Amino acid sequence: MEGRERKTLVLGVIGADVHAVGNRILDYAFTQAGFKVVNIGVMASQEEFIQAAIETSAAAILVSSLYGHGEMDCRGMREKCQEAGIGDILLYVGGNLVVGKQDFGPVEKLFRKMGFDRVYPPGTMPEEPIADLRRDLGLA
Amino acid sequence: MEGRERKTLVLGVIGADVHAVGNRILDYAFTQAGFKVVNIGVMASQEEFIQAAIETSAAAILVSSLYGHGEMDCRGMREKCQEAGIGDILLYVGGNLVVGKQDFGPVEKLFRKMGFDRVYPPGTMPEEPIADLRRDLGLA
Amino acid sequence: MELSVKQMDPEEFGRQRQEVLTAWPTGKEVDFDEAVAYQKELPAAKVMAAKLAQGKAKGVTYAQPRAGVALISEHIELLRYLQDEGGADLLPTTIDSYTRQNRYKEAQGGIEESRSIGRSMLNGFPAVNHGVMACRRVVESVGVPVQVRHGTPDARLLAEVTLAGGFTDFEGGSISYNIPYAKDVPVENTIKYWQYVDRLVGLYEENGVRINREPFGPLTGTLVPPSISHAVGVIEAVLAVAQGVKSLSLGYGQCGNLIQDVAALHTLPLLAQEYLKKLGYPEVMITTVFHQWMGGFPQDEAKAYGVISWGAVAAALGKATKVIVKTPHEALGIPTKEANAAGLRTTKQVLNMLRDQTLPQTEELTLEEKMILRETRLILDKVLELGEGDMAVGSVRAFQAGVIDVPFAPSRFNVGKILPARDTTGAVRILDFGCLPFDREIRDFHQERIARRGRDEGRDPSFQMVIDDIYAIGKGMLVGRPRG
Amino acid sequence: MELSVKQMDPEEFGRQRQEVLTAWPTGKEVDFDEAVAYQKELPAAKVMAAKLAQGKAKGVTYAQPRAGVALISEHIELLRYLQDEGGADLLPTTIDSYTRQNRYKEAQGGIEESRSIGRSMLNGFPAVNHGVMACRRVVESVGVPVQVRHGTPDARLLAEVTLAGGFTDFEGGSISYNIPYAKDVPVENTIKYWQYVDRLVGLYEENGVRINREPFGPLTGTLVPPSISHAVGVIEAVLAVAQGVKSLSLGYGQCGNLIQDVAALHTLPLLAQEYLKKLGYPEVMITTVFHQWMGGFPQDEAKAYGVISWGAVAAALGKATKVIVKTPHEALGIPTKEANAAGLRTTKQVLNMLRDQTLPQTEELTLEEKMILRETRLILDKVLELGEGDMAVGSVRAFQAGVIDVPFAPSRFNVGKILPARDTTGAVRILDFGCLPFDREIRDFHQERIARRGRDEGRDPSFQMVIDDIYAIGKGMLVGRPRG
Repeated sequence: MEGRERKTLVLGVIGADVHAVGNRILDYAFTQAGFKVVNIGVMASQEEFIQAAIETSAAAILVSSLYGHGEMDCRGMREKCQEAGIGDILLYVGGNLVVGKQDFGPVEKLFRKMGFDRVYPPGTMPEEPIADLRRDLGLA
Repeated sequence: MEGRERKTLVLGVIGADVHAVGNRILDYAFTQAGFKVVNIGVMASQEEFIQAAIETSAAAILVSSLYGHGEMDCRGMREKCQEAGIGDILLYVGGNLVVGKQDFGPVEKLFRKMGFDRVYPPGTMPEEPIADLRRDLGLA
Repeated sequence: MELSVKQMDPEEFGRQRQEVLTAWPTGKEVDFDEAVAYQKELPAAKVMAAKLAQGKAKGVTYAQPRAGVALISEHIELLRYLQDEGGADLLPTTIDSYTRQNRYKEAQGGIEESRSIGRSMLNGFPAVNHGVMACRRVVESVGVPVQVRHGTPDARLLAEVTLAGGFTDFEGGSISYNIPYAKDVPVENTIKYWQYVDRLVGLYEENGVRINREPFGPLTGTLVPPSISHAVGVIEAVLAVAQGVKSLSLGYGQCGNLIQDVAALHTLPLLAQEYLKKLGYPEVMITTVFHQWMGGFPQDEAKAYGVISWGAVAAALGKATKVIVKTPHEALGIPTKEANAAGLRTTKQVLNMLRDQTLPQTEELTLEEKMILRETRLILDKVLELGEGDMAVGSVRAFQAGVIDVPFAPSRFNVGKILPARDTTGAVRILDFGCLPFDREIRDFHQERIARRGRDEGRDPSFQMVIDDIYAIGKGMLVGRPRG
Repeated sequence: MELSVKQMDPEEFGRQRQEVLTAWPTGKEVDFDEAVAYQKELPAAKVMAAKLAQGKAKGVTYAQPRAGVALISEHIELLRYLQDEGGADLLPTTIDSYTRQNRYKEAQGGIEESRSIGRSMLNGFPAVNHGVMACRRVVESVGVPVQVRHGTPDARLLAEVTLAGGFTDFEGGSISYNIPYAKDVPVENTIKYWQYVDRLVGLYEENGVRINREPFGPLTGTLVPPSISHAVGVIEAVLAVAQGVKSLSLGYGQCGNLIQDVAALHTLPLLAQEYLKKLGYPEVMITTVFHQWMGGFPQDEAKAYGVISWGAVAAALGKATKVIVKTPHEALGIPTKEANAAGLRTTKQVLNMLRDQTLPQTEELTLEEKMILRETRLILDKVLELGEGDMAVGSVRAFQAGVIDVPFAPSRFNVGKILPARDTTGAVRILDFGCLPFDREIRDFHQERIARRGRDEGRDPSFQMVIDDIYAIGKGMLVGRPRG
């Protein structure tokens, strides 16, 4: 992405979740991949994600959730983006999104229905969302 | 069983099976339980079991099979007993009777159909056939 | 109230208590004298401190799972299953993440939604919302001691409700439940919150009821050098004993190198005893807790069983008093009760097979022990120096100064400058010391070990090496080697 | 032919060969020169000796399953699955029990019945019945070396067919595949049968094809003291090298006590080298094989994973060249391919995590090594004495005299007087020495260790203690303690 303006991403861990390790790795990996990462850290509310995205004119919001409450924490996020005037922003989500071991199919469906553009299962390596993001932003 | 004549059992491992450890333990356990054990050891043929039973006027034949070929090795044993004139002898069988992990229900059915009076799954402790034998022989 | 390691004065405790017990309606169910009477009626088999003392004397290692769901009867069913089908020696009640942040309203929402959709929407048991009587139903439904496990910076109300509810062990501490579990809570605040909890335990003690306390050993669970978690454990032990706590389990999270893990288990109680004595506190019962691998797990269950077993081996050979057990579903989030019981059975098989075996004392083990002792003492002595002899004051200043620095912690009160990495044998060493008060000899030791790994791998030590280490176990390795 | 350790003369070999190759129709498919040419075309990745040499140099431990079914395409599918889904580094072809007894007609019946009912009625792959070309299809279908594993007292035809069929490793030996696998076959006979097999391997070697040979280490797999299995391993190594074998894997079955198991792995190759040198044989490549727990397994899969992992730990810390892997179905008979692959993945996870860790040399380890070395030498020196310097003759006489005595063996040519039992740390000791040629010091050592256990358990050592030990692992323990 030399010579082009670097795209900005907002990265964070939603809700009451304090898992900080993956957040540090994603920050490093997306930065290495040439993105400008605005990392709002752990325990971030929907409002904090959206506020940060507006302030930095971000191209995408990347939500992590590792503790199983993702379903409750992410509900209505797309609608809040719309209200805030960034209804078209790319919304990615990944992690252990629900309590317990479940087939990923229905979980993906659930979050797609909630307005997330891409949904990743536990154990996804950073390379995958990086490639998707390049594709979705037309950088590939 | 003090004061009564001790009942005789023929014990052995059938077919091309060389598992000797369990055989030694069963020998010890049935002897401790008051039976007279005629142990024909490993790699015993149907004929050897039956011959030993006739020679010792045994009350029961206890067949072990640990290596998965039990189904082939045990076929026709009840008929051979009938031909030899000991058609009513108690026939017990136990061990890993078929190749691979299978539900025990169908395996038991198969061996019961072949004329075995009692069929034991892998991992049975000696106490169980000892108690059954006492019951079947009216010693309990 | 000014920060100090000293015992809280009764007035301050009473003032806070009023506030704490009115923060949520169930607080008014707490009646201390009645709670003491209830606790005294519990049979010894259900009292954690009694059972731990027994295990310590016999030299056995107990197995304890993690478990908690939103609704009471489902939670009881889960614990019974782990006791009966998993053979758990000790049981937990893991608290949900909303309760951990004192967000009782959201927890209530989770309870109601769980009820209406028929599956747990919470990742634990919201004990405050359920209240004292519900906790007692849990305790009465099982035959072994039950401990509260959580991750709550301000656990004052949770402690009041659960101890009145018959739980006999309470996990956590001012640092171990702040730095890895919060983003914005000053260490000074959590020390005060946890002095309240410890004082409450002290009050039970003074009334003849022994509650065990367990600082959370693994911290962030990711490449934490033993001396850092040991320093935190000793500080929390001192803070607890100062408030009247008499029974402590000190924890440590598996690093993965057997020698280092056994050395850590050997040194942890020694250090706590040493500093308690040095600071003039009475002798207390100290047991050890070993946490099976706290980092990323392989998704494949067969591989996960290998990781679980390796943790059980280290716990057994290191003679931990108890081991906290992982499950074959670890990589996939909260496990089913079947998977949880399976992890327990695997662990117990290994513990039983190794019950009579130890890791003999060797030069390598002695060296690891020596390094852990020296490093931890350097940190603790600096903490005391910064606090002018006061461990509470010193702890706050130590975090400001980076004298204690927990890798990968979310808290902004943690300096976050140190960088750990594995050496070529998988032991956790330090790549960047940040502001740790280590001398030349210790620094040389760490650098030399990491440099040897760099040479083995033909690359310079860097953050990439650290990332490789974090992913390693999930990919079936301990040391994150470059491909090839 | 008179029994002697010396190399078979070519005429005798030729005479036997005619007989062997006409014992079953597939024998005529064997064309030695064509087979040599075929073997020479195999890529290095499929040649066991080459791969073992590589692993030994790198210090890694390879994982190998057991596997074999009746029909060719099902067998290939099984091996591919274990390679691709289990990550097997080396593959086996386990031979069925009829073939092991040279009952090719019954094996044929098993093949036909398997075909008609659609599931394997045989507990292995009947390689002789399938013939040379079928074996080559197997070898060509996978990417790693394939070994023949069986339990055949007279394996001459099996060796001819499978080595012509492209297998590059052949398990077994005159004692290890007789005493635990037969009831009525004299040791003299099997020595001669196996001299044929080893001579055949020697002929391949002289024609530029290296075949690895592996005496079967665990013998009866039940409480076998290391010195007894080591003595057998060294004898079979000497007998093999005398016939021209140049690459040997020596095996040992896990006893369960880590120190004893690591000591056994350390001493086994040393003893073989020592006696080969002493008897004037050339240097050969020696690698080690560790067998995960060969005794009874727990029925519960979670517990079985614990047992499997503990075996993997001992193999890794003892730096075995390869480990033979058990499965979570072990207690239930022959495993499904999924269970087999799961056992492999658990094992590989542990091997990888421990790859860079060793058990440091300690006093206890040194003592165990010393005892194993002394005991094995006493047995082997007595064997040589009985044989007037001839290991073959001495072996026959040693079995007659009970100088070698394998516990729980079915063979009537084994005296069967010794009785092993565990000591209080789980190490296998000897309760009744039978006619073992052990001196006072060794006897005192064993007796003292077992007496200590007796005191711990408040009972006199007896056969009941032995039975308790045999059942112990299945019940989740290593040492069979009385209840209570």
